[in-house]
Amino acid sequence: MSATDIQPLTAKDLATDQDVRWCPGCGDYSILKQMQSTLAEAGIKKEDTVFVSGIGCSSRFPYYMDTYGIHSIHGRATAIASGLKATRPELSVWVITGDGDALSIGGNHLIHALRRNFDVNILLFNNEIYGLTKGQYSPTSPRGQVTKSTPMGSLDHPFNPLALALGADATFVARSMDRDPKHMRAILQAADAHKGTSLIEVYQNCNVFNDGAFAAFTDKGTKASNTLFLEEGAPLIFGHEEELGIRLSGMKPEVVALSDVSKDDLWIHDSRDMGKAMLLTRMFDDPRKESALPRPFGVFYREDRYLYEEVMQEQIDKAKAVKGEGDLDQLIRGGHTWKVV
Amino acid sequence: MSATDIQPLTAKDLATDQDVRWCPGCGDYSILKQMQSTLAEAGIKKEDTVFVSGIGCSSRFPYYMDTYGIHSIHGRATAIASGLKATRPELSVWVITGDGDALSIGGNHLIHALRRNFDVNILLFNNEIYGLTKGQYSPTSPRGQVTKSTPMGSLDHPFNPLALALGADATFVARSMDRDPKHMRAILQAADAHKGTSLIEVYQNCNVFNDGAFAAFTDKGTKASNTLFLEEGAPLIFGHEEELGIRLSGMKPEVVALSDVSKDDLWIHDSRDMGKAMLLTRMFDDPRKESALPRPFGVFYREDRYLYEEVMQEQIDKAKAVKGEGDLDQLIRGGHTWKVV
Amino acid sequence: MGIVTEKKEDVIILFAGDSGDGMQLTGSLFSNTSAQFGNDISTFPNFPAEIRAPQGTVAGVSGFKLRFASIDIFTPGDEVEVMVAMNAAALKANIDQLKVGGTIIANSDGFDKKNLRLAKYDDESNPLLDESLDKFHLIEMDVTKMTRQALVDSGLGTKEIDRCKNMYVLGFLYWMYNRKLENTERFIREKFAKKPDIREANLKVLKAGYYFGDTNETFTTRYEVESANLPSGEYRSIMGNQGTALGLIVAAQKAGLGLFYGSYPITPASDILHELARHKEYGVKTFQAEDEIAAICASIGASYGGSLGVTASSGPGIALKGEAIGLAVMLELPLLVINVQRGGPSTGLPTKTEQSDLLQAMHGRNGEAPLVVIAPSSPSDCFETAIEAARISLEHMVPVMYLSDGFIANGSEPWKYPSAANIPAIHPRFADAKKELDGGVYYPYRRDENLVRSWATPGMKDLQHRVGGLEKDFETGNVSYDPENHARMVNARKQKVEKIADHIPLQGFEQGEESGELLILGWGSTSGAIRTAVRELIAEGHKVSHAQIRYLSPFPKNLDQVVKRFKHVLIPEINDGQLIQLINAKFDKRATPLNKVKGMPFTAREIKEKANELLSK
Amino acid sequence: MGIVTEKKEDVIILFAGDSGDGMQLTGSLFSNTSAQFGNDISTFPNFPAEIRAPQGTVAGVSGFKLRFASIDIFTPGDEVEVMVAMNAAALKANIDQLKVGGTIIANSDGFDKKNLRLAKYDDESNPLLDESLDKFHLIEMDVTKMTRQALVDSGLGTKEIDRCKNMYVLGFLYWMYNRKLENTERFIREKFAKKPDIREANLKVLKAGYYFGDTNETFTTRYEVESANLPSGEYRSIMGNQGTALGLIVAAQKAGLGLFYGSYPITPASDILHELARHKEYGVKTFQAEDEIAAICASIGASYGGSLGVTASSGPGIALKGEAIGLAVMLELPLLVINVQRGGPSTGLPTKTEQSDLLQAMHGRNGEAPLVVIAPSSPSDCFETAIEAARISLEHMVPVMYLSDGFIANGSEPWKYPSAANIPAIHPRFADAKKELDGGVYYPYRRDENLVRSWATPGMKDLQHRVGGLEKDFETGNVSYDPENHARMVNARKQKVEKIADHIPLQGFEQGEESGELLILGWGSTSGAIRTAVRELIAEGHKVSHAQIRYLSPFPKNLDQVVKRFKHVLIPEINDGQLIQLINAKFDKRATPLNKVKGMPFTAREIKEKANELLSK
Ligand SMILES: Cc1ncc(C[n+]2csc(CCOP(=O)(O)OP(=O)(O)O)c2C)c(N)n1
Ligand SMILES: Cc1ncc(C[n+]2csc(CCOP(=O)(O)OP(=O)(O)O)c2C)c(N)n1
Ligand code: SF4
Ligand code: SF4
Ligand SMILES: [Mg+2]
Ligand SMILES: [Mg+2]
Repeated sequence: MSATDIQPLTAKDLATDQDVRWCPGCGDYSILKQMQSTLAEAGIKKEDTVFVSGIGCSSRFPYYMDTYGIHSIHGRATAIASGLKATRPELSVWVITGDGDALSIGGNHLIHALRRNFDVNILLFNNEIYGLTKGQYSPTSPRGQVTKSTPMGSLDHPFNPLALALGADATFVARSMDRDPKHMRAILQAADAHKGTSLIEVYQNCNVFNDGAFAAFTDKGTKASNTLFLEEGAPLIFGHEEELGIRLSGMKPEVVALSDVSKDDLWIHDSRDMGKAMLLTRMFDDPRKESALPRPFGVFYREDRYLYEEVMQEQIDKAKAVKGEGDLDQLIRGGHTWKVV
Repeated sequence: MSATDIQPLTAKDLATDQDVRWCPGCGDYSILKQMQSTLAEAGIKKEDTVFVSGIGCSSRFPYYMDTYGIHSIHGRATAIASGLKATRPELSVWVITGDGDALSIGGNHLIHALRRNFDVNILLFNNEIYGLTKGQYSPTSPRGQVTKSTPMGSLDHPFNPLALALGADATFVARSMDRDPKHMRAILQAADAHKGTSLIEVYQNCNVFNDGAFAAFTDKGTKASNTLFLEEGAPLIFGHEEELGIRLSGMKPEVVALSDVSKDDLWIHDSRDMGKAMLLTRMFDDPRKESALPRPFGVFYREDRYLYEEVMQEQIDKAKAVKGEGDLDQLIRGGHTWKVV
Repeated sequence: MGIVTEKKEDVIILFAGDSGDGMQLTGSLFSNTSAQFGNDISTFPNFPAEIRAPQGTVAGVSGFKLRFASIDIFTPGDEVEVMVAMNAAALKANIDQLKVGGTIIANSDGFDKKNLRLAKYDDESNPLLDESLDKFHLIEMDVTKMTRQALVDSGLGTKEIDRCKNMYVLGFLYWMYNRKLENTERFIREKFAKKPDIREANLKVLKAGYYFGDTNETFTTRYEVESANLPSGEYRSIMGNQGTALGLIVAAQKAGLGLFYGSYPITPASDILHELARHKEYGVKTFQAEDEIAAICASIGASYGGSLGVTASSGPGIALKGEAIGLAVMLELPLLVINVQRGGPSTGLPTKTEQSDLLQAMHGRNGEAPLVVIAPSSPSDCFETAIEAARISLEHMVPVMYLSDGFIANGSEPWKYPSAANIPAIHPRFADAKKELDGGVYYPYRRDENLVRSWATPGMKDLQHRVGGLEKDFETGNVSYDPENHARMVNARKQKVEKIADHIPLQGFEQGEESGELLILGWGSTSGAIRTAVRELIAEGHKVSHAQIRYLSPFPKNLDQVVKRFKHVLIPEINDGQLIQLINAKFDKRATPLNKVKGMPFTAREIKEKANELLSK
Repeated sequence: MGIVTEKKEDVIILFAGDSGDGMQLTGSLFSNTSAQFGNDISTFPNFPAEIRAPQGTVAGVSGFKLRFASIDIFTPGDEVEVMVAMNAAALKANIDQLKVGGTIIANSDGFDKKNLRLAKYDDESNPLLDESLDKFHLIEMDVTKMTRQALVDSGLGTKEIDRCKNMYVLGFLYWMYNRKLENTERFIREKFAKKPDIREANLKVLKAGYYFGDTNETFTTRYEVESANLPSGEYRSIMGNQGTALGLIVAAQKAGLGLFYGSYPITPASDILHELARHKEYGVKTFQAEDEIAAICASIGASYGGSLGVTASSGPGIALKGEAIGLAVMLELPLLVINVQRGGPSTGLPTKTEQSDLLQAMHGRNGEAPLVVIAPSSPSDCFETAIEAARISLEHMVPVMYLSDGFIANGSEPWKYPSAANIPAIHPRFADAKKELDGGVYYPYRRDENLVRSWATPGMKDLQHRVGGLEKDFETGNVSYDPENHARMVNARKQKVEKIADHIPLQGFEQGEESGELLILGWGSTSGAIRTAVRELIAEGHKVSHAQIRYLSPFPKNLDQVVKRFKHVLIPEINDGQLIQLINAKFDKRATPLNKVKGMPFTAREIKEKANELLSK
């Protein structure tokens, strides 16, 4: 019971009257839940929050949040969010998208949004498949994946989404997973706190068309040895007994046993070091591979950069300061007029 | 005179009957010239060579090459080239594009082409402006650039094209400039030799709408101190008297005087080291800045990766090997039939 | 106590259950058996829009409508005679399709409290218990219980056991309609060859369902639907998207070309991609592009390279291709653009059918950019029409828009398939240096008597040339800003399309005389419903005819004459009136629209009613 | 020897030279002086498609056509009376526009060997020397030489000196037409305020040209074009794109909204972006997006946020927006889509004008997606029409397509501009929680008597709601796959657009009676040419009327009546016949087309000829 008479917002308050229409067991449920509780905790104003999505299973998300929302067209959510944020800087704007929506048809809008750096949070549900269209491979599907459209295996070398985001000069790049609610919430909070465009890649299980795509990272048995959870200022340590670490030899990360190497010699995570962040994104081995490096989760990179919507407004303020509030008659008259009598 | 009665191909043979319609003094002329002499030297077959372009001043290029050519629509040249190369692997396919054509409207097709790795050469004429439409800023224009569409200066944080290309898992990434014919030809040869998609960014002067954008790198007086020409296996050295070098301290490149530092301690260029390549792309300082790092030119990165058109054909061969050459009647009949008498 | 066997001409069964209940499979197995037996059949699946809407809810119901008859039929029909309802939601979602006196076969286990609640039956009243179903013939059976009993000692887990439920229902229906089990048994043996226990379980339950009919006293009548007298020959059953895919492969081979299919997945067009990807041994290259624009552009690149370039999409995906289609019009290259239409506008109703993209096909790009528009009228017609589209595109160097829709794309029918040898060859208009070169110069835009330019592909010596989207000189193809040349080229592109009318059949009639009271003029997937309606109208003595337009641009040369000869012209469309705009703009005859925009095909009755209204005028 | 002064009613001058010769500036300076003096004027620039085509070549010629008169005029006119040719190419490119007996002012220096070769005069024969120009009045002057002489001791380099050449010509023409120099002198002083030497040079050369006429014996006649009796008031000269930009700013302010303009550069639409970007003090936010799709989507986002969202493009850029326009139709949000039409199809003729995107505007997206289409008819009309488009979009929650074209976009005319106070306010249909909430629930798709839904924007408490591209429930706006609901929504979207006909003026007449022999029915930029033709036809005693359609969707309610009352209806279009398809499809009256697809506007003569042909029937 809070002292004030305003009830604190609960996750439930953020749900809508619509039945959630994802397949039973879909990873999307957990992400929705974490979002609702994170925003409730943050005590947002519903009416000042907008969820914009494209098309895909993941993009149904806005229907389940009792905020403002647009379930737009395939791949364009980032573009729509840009126009919204440019004109309504005070709103909290979230983009919900999938690996197909964001990286296939929406790839161009994504990279441009990242470089422009509006203060928008982008959640990329990566299930390495086209779910809504019933299972074709996506730009993140590993090569050779057998799907409806690739009965003999996919040919494409997949994107490394976070490497692409850094290449596009993103100012906040992170990764989380549907199966780790606590971590998800922490990352959502960090993204929300970041001033600028945040890209969060969420590993999400599509249990109908691509079940277990991330099992190596999410299953109890294998998680500890295949994942590396990044913590600011802390050394890169992983393993069931936290017995392993990552050391940088020149520019190559290597796994070392803490039995032989002291923690002080390990790679210390600094999310403001672009060079290191680039190397982290390249820790992208297939976990089944011998001596695969663990897959990093957490905030890879963050950078402070001016917000597009702010400098846009500044030019307007400056123009007004210099020329004065626009006067319509002056506008219509223009420079050169004459009288006819 | 060659012994055989076939005359060796000359640059002239590659010209068409069309007047070249670029502005007098445009950097495009030199690029055209280098292309013609490089291909003539290589002794290509005109009929087996195709130039595909989008829209822009640069994209007029195909009209001036007496090969097959498509002057297509804005931003789509890479997509068109993909379909052409997928079906005609034996052809030599070149894409000609601009900073707007490739990175603005065509950004998505570019990054997907790079990851798929068809054996296509992409020449990106970067003049940091939209030339054909008479001078609006482009995705590579530096922030604050005053253009027709940005009288108070552009707001956008520009792309770093080569960083983006690496982020998209390109297998060949290089930079050259219109004002250095020798270097241009060398890079064109290297790109042509590379099996896979080559991206060459060419700094090209638009003397009408963005004159001098690259003067710091191309002018006699400043070139030596602002540019760094990469040579495989050689230390990174630059300066008027080659008196300066680049050393890596951890992951930070720093300028050192060869008077104090021996060449052996310098960064040795290895175009197969992705980590180093990423750092090279980030040597992107404004040359007017105090203690700016020099801008690298040459081949930043190369990697051997399977060609999309090859694995595509392999699946077809395999299917034929397993199921035998397709028989139309069998196809039409399908699995399950019955007789009506 | 004896069992009566009653003859029937025409039966419509609807299999309805949860997405997980395997109703699609059950339906197609019954279809195959009936087809094999010699019935004419027509089927129509109806999936939920969500991948897997919540189990037990109405949104999650998946249905398969099967019509089989001893007469020939052209649609899945209107009112359902027998409905299988595996749970309460299935009943609720479909009950109003069932005709009065129709039979409901209900899986009582699917009507427990939980299912009733999920199906949102108010205060959980159970329709099986109250009087709400009195006007129907209700057959209840606890399929789950009986399936489990049948498999007690199968050693399978309940989950696997319950997956056999649909076989029990199928078996029972086979009994009810006097069908043999062989066909289905063969299928089961093949499908589960590697899983003997599953195989045996399914076979056992199938039989159990059949014997249930035999042994259970309560069923006193069985039905018999004799074989239809279809024209004799070899048959198979085919779905529209499948027919389109096969047609494309055949067309490419008949033209001696490679087939390149550039596409981006979208419902309901995706299945064409899936089908083509399975036939690589025919040299088919399928390319899943990053978006629809890349897909069509890649196909244009392939066409420039000398392949048959094809791209396909639906709904919003086609809207995205407008600019590139314009380029293809300008380049005058062969290109097939397949539009499997769905409910619009925007994302609209992805899994529902509609014919609302006709005017977009005609005008959906900038400038004067005429192309060929052609539409298949049934699942099997997709095969022929796809070949025809390719022929026109390759022989006339022009992009062709092919307008299928969700109804025929997913529907199926028996198909008396042709032999490959009887399909005529296609003759692409390839350039030949010997012929084409004039004083050593190649003129890529010189035209033959059909205004068709020649197709010079990379690798052809001395024919190097440049094409592009800017207006071109009438002969050299070089960029030209000359006013007269522009007018000339705009006209040439139009005339080229119009001249194709000399190379397509005149408009014929599906049924009826060449003149009369009423012409029902359709296009695309409305054919079956119109045909059924017209057959009945003629039988009732009306002077009614049916013409179905396959060639929408250009129109057959005689279409003007065709419409003139009737007092009334009725144009039924699954849209808000599009073909009728073209007809009214072009011909003096004023036609009457009949429009339906519900994401559903016409029923024959709807068309008949409107026809009678006009006839009584 | 005395100098005669001859009165003229109507003069057409064409300034033609190399892109570098400053003809555009020269032309507009003469225009301003004439306008200021009180003439009615109409101008039409004609640039080369290349940025800077090779100097001296025909492709590099830049022309500025100026018509000024003491009568009121509506077009830049047909035949040129005086042509300035700064070089051989300029002469060659434009000579056939010059009327017999017309005057050529040729810069002899531009006819040297090099220039003749570049202009591709065969065997370099010099037209100034041979007889080819005999039927014209040729005035030769070595402008270069005389300019250099005038500036010998200016201390400027030759390059700078030669840049003043155009002032010499201008000065001479001012003499020829009895114009004062003040205006131009003021302009020069302002422009070169910071460069005194350049300023003085220009002033000096301007005078030199003027005095040349005075002193040179050979010129015995001067001309005088008296001021036209335009309605009295304050005037300015305005170009179409400028008018559109100003209209948008005014509309946003009159609606009390921010203006968001999302666009991607393209010719000829870009100048609207450039103009708007210069007026940030009016709170205008311009966004140069990565492509046309992002541009319109950003504008949709801005509209959802409560701004006036506007996007613009031309040619292929509009084709790319089809899908997103469909979304806007579905969302029922305000949105302006501006199409400055150019020659098509595909990339077509970027710098030439055309009206060939009307049917794309009507049908260029998937599904049944009706919207409002509106077209300005002259440079100054762009201002009013832009405001009208915004009003409809904001008050009826519907996307509006605004069809301008290259001709009016770059053309200019004197404009008796209004005072802001006299422009009525616009009333957006904002939601109001007090009114909208029903039992605490907001129904975003409930409609008022005009079928308009309310506009709830983020920040409005208790009105949170979700919109999207899937079909929606008629009231709640939730996703609905219900067949009846779909039919209802398709109809509602159509009716909403049709009801707008109740809120727009009835179709009126520009000239002529409400009935008669011939109605010339135009839309958009053909207005001026039609008006001129009709004025003459009426003067010649014909029963001809002129109606210009601004509202193309929905049509004015009385349009049917308007066309009915004439024996003939002639529809001139700068396309292959598009409006006529809409008219013929909708009304029983059969109209006659007059089409021109040369990238050029109609001449009044072309329209008159066709009209006479019909009248003599
Ligand atoms: C323009 C357009 N093209 C294609 C589609 C079909 N489509 C809908 S969602 C989707 C991809 C879904 O994959 P993803 O973005 O990964 O989302 P997921 O369903 O996996 O969550 C596609 C191809 C569409 N709706 N619109
Ligand atoms: C679909 C489409 N959008 C926009 C344009 C207009 N346009 C033509 S070229 C161009 C950009 C040119 O810039 P760049 O690609 O850098 O080429 P450059 O002219 O600088 O060589 C634009 C916006 C077009 N032709 N088509
Ligand atoms: S298809 Fe996959 S991603 Fe989509 S809802 Fe089902 S499980 Fe989730
Ligand atoms: S505008 Fe610039 S890029 Fe284009 S041709 Fe002229 S100089 Fe070259
Ligand atoms: Mg996905
Ligand atoms: Mg450029």
